[in-house]
Amino acid sequence: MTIHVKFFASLKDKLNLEDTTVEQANTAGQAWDIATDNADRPSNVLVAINLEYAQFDDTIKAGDEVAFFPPVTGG
Amino acid sequence: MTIHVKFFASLKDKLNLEDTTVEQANTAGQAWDIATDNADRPSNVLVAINLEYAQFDDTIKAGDEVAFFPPVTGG
Amino acid sequence: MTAQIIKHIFDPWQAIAKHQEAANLSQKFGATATFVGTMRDFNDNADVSAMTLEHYPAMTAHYLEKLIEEAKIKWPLLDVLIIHRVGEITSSETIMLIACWSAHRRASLDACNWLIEELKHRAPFWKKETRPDGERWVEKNTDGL
Amino acid sequence: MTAQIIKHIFDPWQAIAKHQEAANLSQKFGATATFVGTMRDFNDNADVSAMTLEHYPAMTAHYLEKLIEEAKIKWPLLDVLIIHRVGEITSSETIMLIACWSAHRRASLDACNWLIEELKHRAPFWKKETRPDGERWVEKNTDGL
Repeated sequence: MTIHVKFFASLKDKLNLEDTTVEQANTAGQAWDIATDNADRPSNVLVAINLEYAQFDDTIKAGDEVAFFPPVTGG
Repeated sequence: MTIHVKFFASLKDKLNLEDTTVEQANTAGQAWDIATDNADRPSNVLVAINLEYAQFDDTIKAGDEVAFFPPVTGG
Repeated sequence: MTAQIIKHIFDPWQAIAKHQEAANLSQKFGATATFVGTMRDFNDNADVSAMTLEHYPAMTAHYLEKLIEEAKIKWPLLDVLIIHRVGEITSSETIMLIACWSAHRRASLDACNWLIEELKHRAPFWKKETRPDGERWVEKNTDGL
Repeated sequence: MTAQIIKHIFDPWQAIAKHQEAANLSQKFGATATFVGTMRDFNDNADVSAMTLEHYPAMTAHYLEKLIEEAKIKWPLLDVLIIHRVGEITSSETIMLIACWSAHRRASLDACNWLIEELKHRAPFWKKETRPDGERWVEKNTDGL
């Protein structure tokens, strides 16, 4: 299985990660751990699965897109 | 003493009165009675004395401008 | 801070843009909230082709200024523009606009919202509608729903 | 109902006027409420000369559409326009606009107010400010006060 993983904004800069893929992740949290090589997860990190806000322990399946980003600041 | 009395909108049409003056009125209500020749006062009539909302029993003095009008409908 | 009562047709978006430019607010304001009221061709289930807006000139001007002053006390506003038509108005013409400028969004949004309700309830304007069966004074404002 | 994410500078009042004309809403709408957010040259007590707005293209487009759909369920809206900039923005440029059209005032006012707060809290955009001491990501949105 392949999961697409994206990072945005300050998180992208801090982790020096933007687009990557992981294999064998069952939850968004596992995708974070694998993609970031077990980096600490800041408490305010948000996660989206397939363009919808989700939780870190939500399950993911092959082909899903998981995104991690800091609080949004548009408008 | 001279009190200036004005009527607006549907009240002006109904009473066929627009600008007039009355003498010897001590309150806005008396100005109504004299100016309209004791016409019935619809329950929703508003009154302003010198451009400020007022009550019918508020006192008036020489030179005051008293206006009577229906509920406002601008905006 | 400006309140205008006008008899001629006007474009609300041009009026806002022009006022904003003239007011030289650049780089100070971060938020603009506006409300524009437009003449519809029906009201209260009847066709309305035109209307006439009557006002009490001295009191109307006084009340628009008073509302702006009260809004400035309640919120940190950088500028306010109110323009209200009087006289003959035909379908799809702009009746009035309120625009509020502030540094942050809540002041402009809350003030604009407050100003339209206060204007509706306190500013002396009266609408007379032209309907197929003749002219009719609007008896009271709706609750906006 | 339109949501646009754009990279170029735009005039919010012209955009609203143009959209309104193209939407052919004439004689149906009686109320238009708008909110425009503009880049200020200071934030959080520091000089900010420019900023970069990053977004998550697919999710941002999805969320703007979703917010409009939710607003349409909550209020009887005739039309909604949202335009939001991304990329480089300099001082006094428009960042975003929301415009809501309805028959009566409360729907447009309440929807506009709701949409700006929801957009601020849910739409994936991130601001990076250029300050005298370098670039800095804005950590969280203010409460608008």
